[in-house]
Amino acid sequence: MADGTDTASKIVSLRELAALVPDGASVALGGSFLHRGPFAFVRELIRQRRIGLEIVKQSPGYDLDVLCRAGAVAKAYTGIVAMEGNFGLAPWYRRAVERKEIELEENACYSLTSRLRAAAYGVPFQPVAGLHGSDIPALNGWKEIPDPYGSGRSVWVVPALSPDFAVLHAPEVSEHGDVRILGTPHWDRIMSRAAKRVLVVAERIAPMESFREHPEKTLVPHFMVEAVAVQPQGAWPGSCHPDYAIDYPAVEHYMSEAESTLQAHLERAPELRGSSRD
Amino acid sequence: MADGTDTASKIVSLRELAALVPDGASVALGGSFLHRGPFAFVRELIRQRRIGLEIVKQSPGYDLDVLCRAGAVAKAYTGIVAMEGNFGLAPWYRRAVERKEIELEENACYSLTSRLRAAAYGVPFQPVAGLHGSDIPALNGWKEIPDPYGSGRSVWVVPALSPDFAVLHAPEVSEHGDVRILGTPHWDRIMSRAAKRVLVVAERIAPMESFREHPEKTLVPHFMVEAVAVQPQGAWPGSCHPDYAIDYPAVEHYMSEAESTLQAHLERAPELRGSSRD
Amino acid sequence: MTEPLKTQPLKTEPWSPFSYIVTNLARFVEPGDVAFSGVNSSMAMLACLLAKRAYDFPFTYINVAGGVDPEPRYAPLSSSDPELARESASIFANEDFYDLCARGRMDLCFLGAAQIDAQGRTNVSVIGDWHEPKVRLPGGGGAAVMLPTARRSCTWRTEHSTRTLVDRLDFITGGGGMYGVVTPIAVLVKRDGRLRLDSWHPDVTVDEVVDRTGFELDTSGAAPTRPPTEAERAALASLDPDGTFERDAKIRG
Amino acid sequence: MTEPLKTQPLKTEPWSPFSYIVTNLARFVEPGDVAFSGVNSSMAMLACLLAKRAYDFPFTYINVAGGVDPEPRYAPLSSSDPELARESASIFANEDFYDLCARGRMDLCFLGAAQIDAQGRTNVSVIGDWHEPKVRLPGGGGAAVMLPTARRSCTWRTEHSTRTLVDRLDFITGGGGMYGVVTPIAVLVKRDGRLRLDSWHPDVTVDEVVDRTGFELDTSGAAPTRPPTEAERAALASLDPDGTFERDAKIRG
Repeated sequence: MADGTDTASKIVSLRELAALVPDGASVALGGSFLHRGPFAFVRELIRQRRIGLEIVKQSPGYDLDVLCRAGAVAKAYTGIVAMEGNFGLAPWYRRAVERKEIELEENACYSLTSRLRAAAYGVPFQPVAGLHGSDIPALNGWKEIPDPYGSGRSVWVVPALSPDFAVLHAPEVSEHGDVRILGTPHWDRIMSRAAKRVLVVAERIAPMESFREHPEKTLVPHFMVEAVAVQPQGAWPGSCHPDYAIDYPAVEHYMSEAESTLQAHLERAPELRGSSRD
Repeated sequence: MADGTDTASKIVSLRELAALVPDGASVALGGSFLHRGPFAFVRELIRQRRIGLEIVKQSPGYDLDVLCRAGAVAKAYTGIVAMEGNFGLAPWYRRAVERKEIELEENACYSLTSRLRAAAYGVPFQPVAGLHGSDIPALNGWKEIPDPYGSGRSVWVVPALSPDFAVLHAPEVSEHGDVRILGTPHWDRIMSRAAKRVLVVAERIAPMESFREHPEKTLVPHFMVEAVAVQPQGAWPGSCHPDYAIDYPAVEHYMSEAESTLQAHLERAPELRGSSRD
Repeated sequence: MTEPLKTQPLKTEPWSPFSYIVTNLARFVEPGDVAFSGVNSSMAMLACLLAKRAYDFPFTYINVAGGVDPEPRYAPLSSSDPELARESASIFANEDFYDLCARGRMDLCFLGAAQIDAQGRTNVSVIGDWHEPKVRLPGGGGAAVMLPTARRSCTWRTEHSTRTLVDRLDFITGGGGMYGVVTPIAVLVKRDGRLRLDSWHPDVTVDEVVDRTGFELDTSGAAPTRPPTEAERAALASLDPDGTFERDAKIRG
Repeated sequence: MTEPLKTQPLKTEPWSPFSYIVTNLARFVEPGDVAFSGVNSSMAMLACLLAKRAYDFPFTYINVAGGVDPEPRYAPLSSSDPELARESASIFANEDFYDLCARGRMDLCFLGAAQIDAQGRTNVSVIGDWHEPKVRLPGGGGAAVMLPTARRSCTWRTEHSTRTLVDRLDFITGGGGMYGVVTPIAVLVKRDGRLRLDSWHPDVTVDEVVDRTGFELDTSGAAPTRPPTEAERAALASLDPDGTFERDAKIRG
């Protein structure tokens, strides 16, 4: 396994962190829509010209969209994709699907979660409630299994999905790599359990003492985390609770169709200020 | 559903709380071995002469043993049963099984958890990793299902189990019934999600403000909780972190074979001191 | 108690399509409900917050920000904003509220939809053929699982037309079917497996509603929609004090 | 580095059966391991704590109290005591460590056993027929799932006899099979699917070990067990300063 038991040298630069993910890797991204996504990490993947990625996320938005805009994506496993707020659909993702530039596995958020659960629980498939009457199961070739205990019910089952990486953005980590999320963890918990390797970008390192005082708040224990980069404002232009809210003007700028926008947007990013990227 | 949305009148006496559980009910008990079990609640069931109970717990000890000693149990769904420390086996449970006074469904802790997961996830069955080569699945008539996605693996699946009640012991609740556990929740989380109704015994009511400051530490939100009794020392003779440790002399006294011990033990219990029982 | 349903109110101020949708969504909340609003769902978020402020019965509001009966200082632009967990005594995260719904304990789910058919089934996936999309929509999200498992699901469309209320969905994202639908001009409620007209906006006619609906609409027993109470009006005004949500929604009746 | 394995040590003090078991269990811990001890497992708890104190390589110790690399002030009597989470930076609860094991990411599991067969399979359920029990034992616990899914599982018996190391289990609680077994007189390690003698207590003979084992025991390549290092002795002494654990264990060699 990716050895997270050695706590000595887990803190790396954002550049080093992104360099761990090769072309073609499958990557689960934490957060939801414009909230607490590993967006600095995603931009760094673009700067490093990564291609062929498979993105796994129940509710992506900006992250999947900017990766599609940069041509970095081969396939997406998603539940619901949108920019949210008043920004509507994720336009570059939308076009990438419509032009068949990327492959899409459309899920319910919960069926994708169930695929991750199967991986986290070490079983080949996971039953999912609901889905009856939806065209989605047939689309994906999923199987329906009758209850072997004679209830007369049948249930859809989905196959295990273990992404190569889960990449999470957190407000706080310990020096050993323990990950603390404040407010909702969105889907980060199950992603961290299902993925083969866990990478984290954090706003800051919080004192060990605070982790020992509130161990119940730690979402991912250090031994499951391979490497951490510290990047203040790393979820920009999204929010990172409790530190900052969505930067709506920056999102609006991103939404501009102009050819030069992507480059300009990438150059505005907080990870280019200061030295934390390196 | 058991309506926990009305937060007005959730605090009841221990006697009233226990009176909610009828003869023959299936009851999942929180905690593990001598730690943070709803032991005052269990004793109150005995005082109220409840019979025919089905006890669901991955790692019971004192609670299942004292219920067997009082003749309150019809069936037990368990993983591992012992007194722990140096007390060894749970003697009255052991005898009840050996004399066939109670029915036993022997589980692995994880297969019982998986039965609860199926109930919590609204599916008729749950796949469980491992179990291969064990005599337990055949004992229980469980089914093995081949992976319909062609991995060639097959997996044991267990049927959903939704106890009538989950009864948890917590150090702290809010006045609305939010439940905070400090340290490990043991199996309390999945029990609270799988059961039809959730009852709680707490050491104390903590200020609303502290719940709002640390909402991440709340294991069960108020709307899932039907009723709460406040009973200091309610996990005696076991521990309740962070308030008190195991009372080993009291456990040793309990272990005495003398006919009069059960009554003497029940009379020593903290819930009989002060007025909180009523 | 407010005025009886059938009494024709005094004409006061016009009822904007925005207010009509939010208010009538809020009216689906019943005492004791566990009610949920998700991502990308400003209208549903506002409806839940309105119900909390305008109705004096207890219910539990949970949302995709993990909040349980939160006390947000304001209604955020993003319906998954952390503000929606402010003052919450617990964090009820995504796995938890989906499991709650999956096991049949969610009373009321608010879910978005692009197309809705007569059975209340929804399409949020695609306009055109799934494999040859004209418009790729947000996708499965909550619908496919929550629609068949929630006790009641409700949705809204800001456009009432034969493009949105359709005879045949381009794709069935969510089976099971909505219990209630609110548009700028009507409230539809399911009875015997089909959406029927429950009430209509006082400014339109039943015929107009029928004409603008893509499936056959039973109107028997329907009545004009009860106008907003003072409490509902005041609650919505407090949630959208400068009319930003109303302007951004750009709804035409 | 301590002394080379094959060097016969100077006879120092006798090696008590208690110390022999705990020390040799600790020696199963390898650098980088995620190692787990469960309920009802004082020996395993002490072994993990000993390894933390005596060995200078990193590994992660998790336990049934939710602790991750805890710093208990003392070794508690109950191996699921909250003391085992003291100073832990996270709480890794039961569902979490079982899932970890189930998905193949637990490197080393310490699990109790009543009977062990040549394949390392265990019975912790019953003496006699399951349906007509002579002795009802604690039951399935971790074994049935963890034995087949952990990378390595190890156990201990405080009695080395044909009643504990058996040719035929009364009931197979855990398939998959132990990687290592420590008794008061020997260390068995699995090779090619069978437990073989890896080393024996310097105070007994190989013949005695073979005689007291209920299944056929391959002894080829075995050697006397390396005596405890100073670090191991000191670590155990610090964990059981007044000999309470040793006395309570009541182990005869």
